[in-house]
Amino acid sequence: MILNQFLLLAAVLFSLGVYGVLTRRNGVLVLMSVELILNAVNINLVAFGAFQDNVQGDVFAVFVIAVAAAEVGVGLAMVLLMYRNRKSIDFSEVDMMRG
Amino acid sequence: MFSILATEAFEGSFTTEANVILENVWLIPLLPAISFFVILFFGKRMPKGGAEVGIAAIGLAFVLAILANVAWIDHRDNFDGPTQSALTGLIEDDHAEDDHGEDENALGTTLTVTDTTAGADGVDEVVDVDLAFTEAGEGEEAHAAIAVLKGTDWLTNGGIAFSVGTLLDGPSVMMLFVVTMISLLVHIYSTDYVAGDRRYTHYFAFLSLFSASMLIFVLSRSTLQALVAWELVGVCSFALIGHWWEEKPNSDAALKAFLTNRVGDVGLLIGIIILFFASGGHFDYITINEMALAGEINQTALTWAAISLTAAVMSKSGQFVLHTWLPDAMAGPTPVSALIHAATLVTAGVFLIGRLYPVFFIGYNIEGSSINGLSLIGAITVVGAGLVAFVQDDIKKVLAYSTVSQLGYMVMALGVGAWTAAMFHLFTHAFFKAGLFLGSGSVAHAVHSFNMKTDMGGLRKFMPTTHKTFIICSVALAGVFPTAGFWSKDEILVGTGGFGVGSGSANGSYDLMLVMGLVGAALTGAYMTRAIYLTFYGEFRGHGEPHESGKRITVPLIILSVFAAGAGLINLPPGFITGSLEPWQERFFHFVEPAAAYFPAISHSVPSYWLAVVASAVGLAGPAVAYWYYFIKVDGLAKQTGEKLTELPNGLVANNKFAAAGHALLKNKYYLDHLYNDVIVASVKGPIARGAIWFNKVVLDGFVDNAGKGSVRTGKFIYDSIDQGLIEGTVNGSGKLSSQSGQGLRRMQTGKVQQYAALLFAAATVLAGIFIVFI
Amino acid sequence: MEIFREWGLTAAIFLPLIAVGVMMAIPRAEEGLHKMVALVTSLIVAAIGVVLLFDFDYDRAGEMQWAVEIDWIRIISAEYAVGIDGISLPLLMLTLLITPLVIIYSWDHFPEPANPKAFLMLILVLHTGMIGTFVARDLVLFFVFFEVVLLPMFFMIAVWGGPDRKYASLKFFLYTLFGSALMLVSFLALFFLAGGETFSIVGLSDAVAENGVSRTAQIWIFGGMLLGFGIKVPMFPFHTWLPDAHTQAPTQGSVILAAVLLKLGTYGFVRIAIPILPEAATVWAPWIGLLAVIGIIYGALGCLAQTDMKRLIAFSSVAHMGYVMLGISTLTDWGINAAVFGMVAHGLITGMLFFVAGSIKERYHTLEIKRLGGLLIQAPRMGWILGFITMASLGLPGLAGFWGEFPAILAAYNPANGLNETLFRTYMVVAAIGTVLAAGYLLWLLQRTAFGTPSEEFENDPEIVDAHRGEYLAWAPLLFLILLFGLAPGLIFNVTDPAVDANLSECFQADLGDGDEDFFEVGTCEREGLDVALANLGVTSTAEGE
Amino acid sequence: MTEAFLLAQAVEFDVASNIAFAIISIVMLYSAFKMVTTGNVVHAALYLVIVLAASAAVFILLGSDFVGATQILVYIGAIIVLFLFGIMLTKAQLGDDDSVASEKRSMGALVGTLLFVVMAFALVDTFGNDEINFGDPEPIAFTPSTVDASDLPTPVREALFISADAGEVELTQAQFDTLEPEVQRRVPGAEVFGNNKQIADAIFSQYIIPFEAVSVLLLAALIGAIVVARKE
Repeated sequence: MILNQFLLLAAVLFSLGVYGVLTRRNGVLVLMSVELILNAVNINLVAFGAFQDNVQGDVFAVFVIAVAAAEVGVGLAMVLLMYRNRKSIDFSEVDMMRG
Repeated sequence: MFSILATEAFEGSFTTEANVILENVWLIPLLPAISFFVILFFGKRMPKGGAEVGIAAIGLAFVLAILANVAWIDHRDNFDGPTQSALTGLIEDDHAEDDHGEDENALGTTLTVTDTTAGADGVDEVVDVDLAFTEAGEGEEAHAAIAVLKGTDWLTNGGIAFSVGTLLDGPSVMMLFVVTMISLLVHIYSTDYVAGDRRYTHYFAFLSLFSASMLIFVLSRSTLQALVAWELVGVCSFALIGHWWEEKPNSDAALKAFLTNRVGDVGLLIGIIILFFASGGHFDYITINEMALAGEINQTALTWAAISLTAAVMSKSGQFVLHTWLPDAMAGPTPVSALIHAATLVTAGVFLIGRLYPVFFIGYNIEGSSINGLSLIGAITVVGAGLVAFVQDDIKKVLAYSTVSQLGYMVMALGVGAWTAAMFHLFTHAFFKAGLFLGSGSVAHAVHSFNMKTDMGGLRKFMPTTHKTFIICSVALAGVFPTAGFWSKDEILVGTGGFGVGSGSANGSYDLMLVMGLVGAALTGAYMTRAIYLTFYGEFRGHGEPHESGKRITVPLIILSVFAAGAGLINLPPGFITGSLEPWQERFFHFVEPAAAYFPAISHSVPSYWLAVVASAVGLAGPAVAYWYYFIKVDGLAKQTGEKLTELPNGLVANNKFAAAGHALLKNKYYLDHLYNDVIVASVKGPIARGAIWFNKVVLDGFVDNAGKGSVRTGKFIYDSIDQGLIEGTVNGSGKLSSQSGQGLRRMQTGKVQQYAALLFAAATVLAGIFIVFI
Repeated sequence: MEIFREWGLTAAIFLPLIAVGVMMAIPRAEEGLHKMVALVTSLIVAAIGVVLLFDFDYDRAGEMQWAVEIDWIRIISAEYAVGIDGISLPLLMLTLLITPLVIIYSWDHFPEPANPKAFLMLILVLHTGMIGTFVARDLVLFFVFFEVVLLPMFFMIAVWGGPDRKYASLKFFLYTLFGSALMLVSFLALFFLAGGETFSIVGLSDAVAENGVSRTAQIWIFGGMLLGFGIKVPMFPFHTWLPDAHTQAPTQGSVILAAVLLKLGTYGFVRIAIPILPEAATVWAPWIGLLAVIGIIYGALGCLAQTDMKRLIAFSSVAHMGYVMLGISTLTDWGINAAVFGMVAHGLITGMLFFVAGSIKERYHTLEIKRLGGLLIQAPRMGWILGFITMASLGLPGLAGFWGEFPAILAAYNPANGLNETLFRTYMVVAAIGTVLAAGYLLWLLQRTAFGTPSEEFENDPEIVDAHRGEYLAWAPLLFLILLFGLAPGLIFNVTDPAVDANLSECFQADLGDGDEDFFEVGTCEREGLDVALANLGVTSTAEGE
Repeated sequence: MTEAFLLAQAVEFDVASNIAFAIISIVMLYSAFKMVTTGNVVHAALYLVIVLAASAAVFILLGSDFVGATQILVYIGAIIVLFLFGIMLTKAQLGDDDSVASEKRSMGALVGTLLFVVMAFALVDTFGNDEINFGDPEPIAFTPSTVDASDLPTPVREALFISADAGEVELTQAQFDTLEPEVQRRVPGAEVFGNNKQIADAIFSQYIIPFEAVSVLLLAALIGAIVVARKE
């Protein structure tokens, strides 16, 4: 197996994740898309680990999984907060950034 | 007794040392060129407004041209010096056989170097025309006509220097004479004709430049130089056709002339470029011609070059479909028309073919075909223009279409391999066409109009000299024996070799061309008869009291009509005269047709009495019919009813649907102008140009503007949202500010978080891409 | 003389800057003094140019002369290296000529808001930038001068421009800055990939050849330069800043812009992009050629649709620079010679056109073509001059414009080895057709403005007078040179040819008659052998006058 | 263990693993695509499960079975459940989520494609056809021991010239070292020093501080989530 097949797979996954982040209106779905991105990263890490024949890649993948869990937790909490305040989790209506 | 003369293949092409006059012919164009600047800058302060300078310059040029002709006649037969050929360098002349061995130079090119002992003789010898004539009599071995080539460096490109200079041989020396003579007469004529014009001085300045450019053109030694002169001729015609530019139609006509010529020039450019590369980097006529003849340039290249150059000729020499500017060019002053039609502008195209004849000869395979593009265009032009000339009311337009038709003859002749005939026709045509134009100018001078139907008629009583000269020139144009037109036109018809006339013509049998030529001859006579009737016969239909023009107008007319009548005598066909006059036969052929390595060995048809009779009969039939219609029917009816008639009220056109349709077609000049103006020009200037500008505004500018707006928006976002929004918003609470920022902003920034994220991602990606690619 | 050779070019570059310093010290009210200082400076610089013209060794036009090399910024190996050869000489002379003429032209006709001090100072700064660009032999130096030009021009348009000046100046500025940024990236990439040792043009050229910069990298770097220089040229489709800038700029700005600034881009191609990256040039050449011919046709069509004289002239620049780019894209010595000639010719001719347009605007207060007319009646000499330069502009043989167009078209017939002949021949035909369109719009312009009778609104306008002395003084040299170069093109070709040859010969081996074996096989005769043989025999001016 | 062994032999099973990879990646990409495009939120969550499972399979394919297991446990087991909670708590329409505006979609597609192109270019440009080499033997630890010769696998006996009826034999380190790696693995008492052990070693020695940091992060996230989501 060549390294690139994993990396390219990850690249597609990453791009799909980005697409999701950019297009989905539902906050939960946006978070899910973020998970895709993180997964793509994980695949890369593991693939590089295998390529280099060491375990650093695996170690970091595990860390990423942990961080992802934390991120989902906080993210979902924010979505909940948003839902509670606005009765909607439509990201396309989020315009607080406009100031 | 008739000999088939096929030009022999010669070795030599040119020399750089000859008679002092032949070496310095560059003076001839220089004189009018200087005169142009002198008149332009100082003309207004001169007593005669600069006309005197112009006449003096062109007069001097005329004298020099005559001297050059005389010198050439001597040089043609007596030159014995060292000659060269572009392909083999210096070669020995004719008979000398004392080779001094072969020199092998560093590059291995073998050259034969010869001491020439007889070199100086040809130069020092007293110029003796008679001697020259007798020497070349029958039975003599053919003697090469060695061109005189002079030049100096012009520009260097690609490490090669290119020359500018003069190439003097038969055709150019003939053109020198024609151009300077017609130009001189036109100058003299103009002093009366445009007297009192507000731009008298400019007129003469441009007349000088016009002559100068044409003289440069005929003396050019290379295609590049010819291109320069060719365009200069064009721009002078632009200035002169548009002389009265206050009126829009005049400047329109000038524009049309220039633009149509420019279309053809594309062909010229491409033709020159093809020849340049096909010959391995040469612009020189002689080199190109020699290489073409020696088979050094392949047939495909020559064919493409010939086709491209044909386009140039079509526009410049008014061949069919690109001729439409020529009749419009009548907007210029009449003497200019005479100059354009007789000696300068339009003949340039024909001369170009003559100059690069090997290219056309081989490119179109003239020797071995019975039809080719060149002859076909010529033949169509002969008849097509002749027909249109029939329906014109403006006397100058009749003559203009007549010129187109006659140019058709010349091109056709070149197309069938009758080179000499074409040049001879060019020569004779110059005289009678100049005479006709100047005559029509004289008429217009008297009646202040060019419209034959409304303002002329019966002028023979008022203007006897003009009338007589006009008749003589018309007869010559119609080709009636024994005027100049007869000899040249007959030679063309023989040259076609159609139906086996001129037995033994080896240039192929161009049957169609012969037929078209005969039809054209009949048409020519007919429309000229019509024009003469409408102008000089019947009742005077104009206003006022016409009177004969002054001496400065009539004298040129008389001179031209003399030439129109007699110029044919210098090229009587062989066998036509015998005895002590025999050396006078084929003089034109002998001195004008190049007999050298740069000219193809074309076969010459043998004159045919039979064809001459047929042609004369056909040529007279046309005028006869016209005579019957106008002089008998119309005139009779006019006298009967006492009205001023120009056509029969119930003629063919009125009665017959087809005739009416044909008439409309001719009246509208085959609708070509509609095609050009309404379809091509209008669409380019209108929708296409507007489309381009729309593209510019909407697509290109739009892209840039939006990019600009986008950046502004991003900046605004950064300022509003991050700077103001985050800090202010956190402090004061976003509610207030966001409600204040209003609906307008809301609508502008529909993007929200995700759009910004998209921007962020895109920007990062682009940056990453740049990084990846460059690092 | 020796000291002059060493310091001449440097003096020419920095004298205007010193003059700017002097002018800063002079109070604004002293207008006469300002004018004198500016004029005298530009004349001194021009005088240096004249000395240079005489001192220049034309037999060695292919080599750098008057070369100076001093360490400048050692840490990035940038040098202060200047010098000129046959390619830069004509362009440098053009610059040295145009600036004094512009100052003379401005003498009594400063655009509103009148502030001769600032205006002249900007012109002098521009002068420094333009001279510097043409003589720089180091990429960093080149870039600096290239950018120095930008700001004065921006202010000239933004302060003294027409009603839409803000938009136009900003567009001009951002567009060119964008191009410059990419150009800088290209330069840096080149520097690092070539070993990071030198910014000298010759050094880089050698380094690229030796160090084997990857083909892909070369192509990308060339692409960056293409954008940078192409925007400046301007090439289709990056030309949209030009009509706006020209229309809004004051006459003086338009003249300098057209005459010199546009040449910086094409000069960059000839001097930097192609000699350093010949391989990439071959890859890009068909695209450059394509954009060039599109520019030719597109510019001409744009002209036909214009109603404003200045805008029309601006669009005609797009078309004319298309010929220059076409010449460059052929990568042959004919083409590049044509390009250099075309640059000079376009500078003279279009500069002149803008001068005349400015003068017309001054008299009629409008440049709307349909309101003009009858210039030949009201101001006959100006009308004739306009006629003369339109003729020159449409490429009439015998005037300078022709020698920029024809050889370029010719070169397209037989481009350098490795380029697609059929493609370039198509370009040739299209470009040749472009000459017809050029004649079309220019004659149309001439007809509508100069011919006919003046419209009623201007018929008895006392302001409309013939050209005055300042205008004659400024125009006469240009008109004379247009004619001179038209009649004796060798004056430029003979200078540029060795330099172009020297620049190209290492990269391309495409000579006349090369390639094309299949089509015109027999045509490649032993030209060289013949020439040498004739020369050995002492026979001159025979075949081509070698 | 056996899996790790098999994967270690992956070079020989290249074809098989490539086929496996193809199937996994197709499933994964299809599900990912559906996930980001489907209108139904719950479906999206289920597609996400498939994607995560597939990526776990990829990890296993790459020989990192520990990561794969973690993936399944943490992601599929915990995070997805969190998501489903989120969906339910926010009362998002369980059916159609929303119709994404088309310009937004094209914008996203553009950015995504651009991103992919750049990455793909970079990857192909950089790594070309570099192979993942599974050939390097994992370190094998051996404890000298005494075994019955009949219990030894045939290859081991042949390599060590021990007949099947030799009875009790003592295997020494020197003997072990002469064996080929494939054979070594089959010697009783040999222990393949595997992936999991290495990971554990790494985490708890080299990366102990980051590990602790992650723990704190998780705690902080936990508290933070509570604080944020807590009703006032």
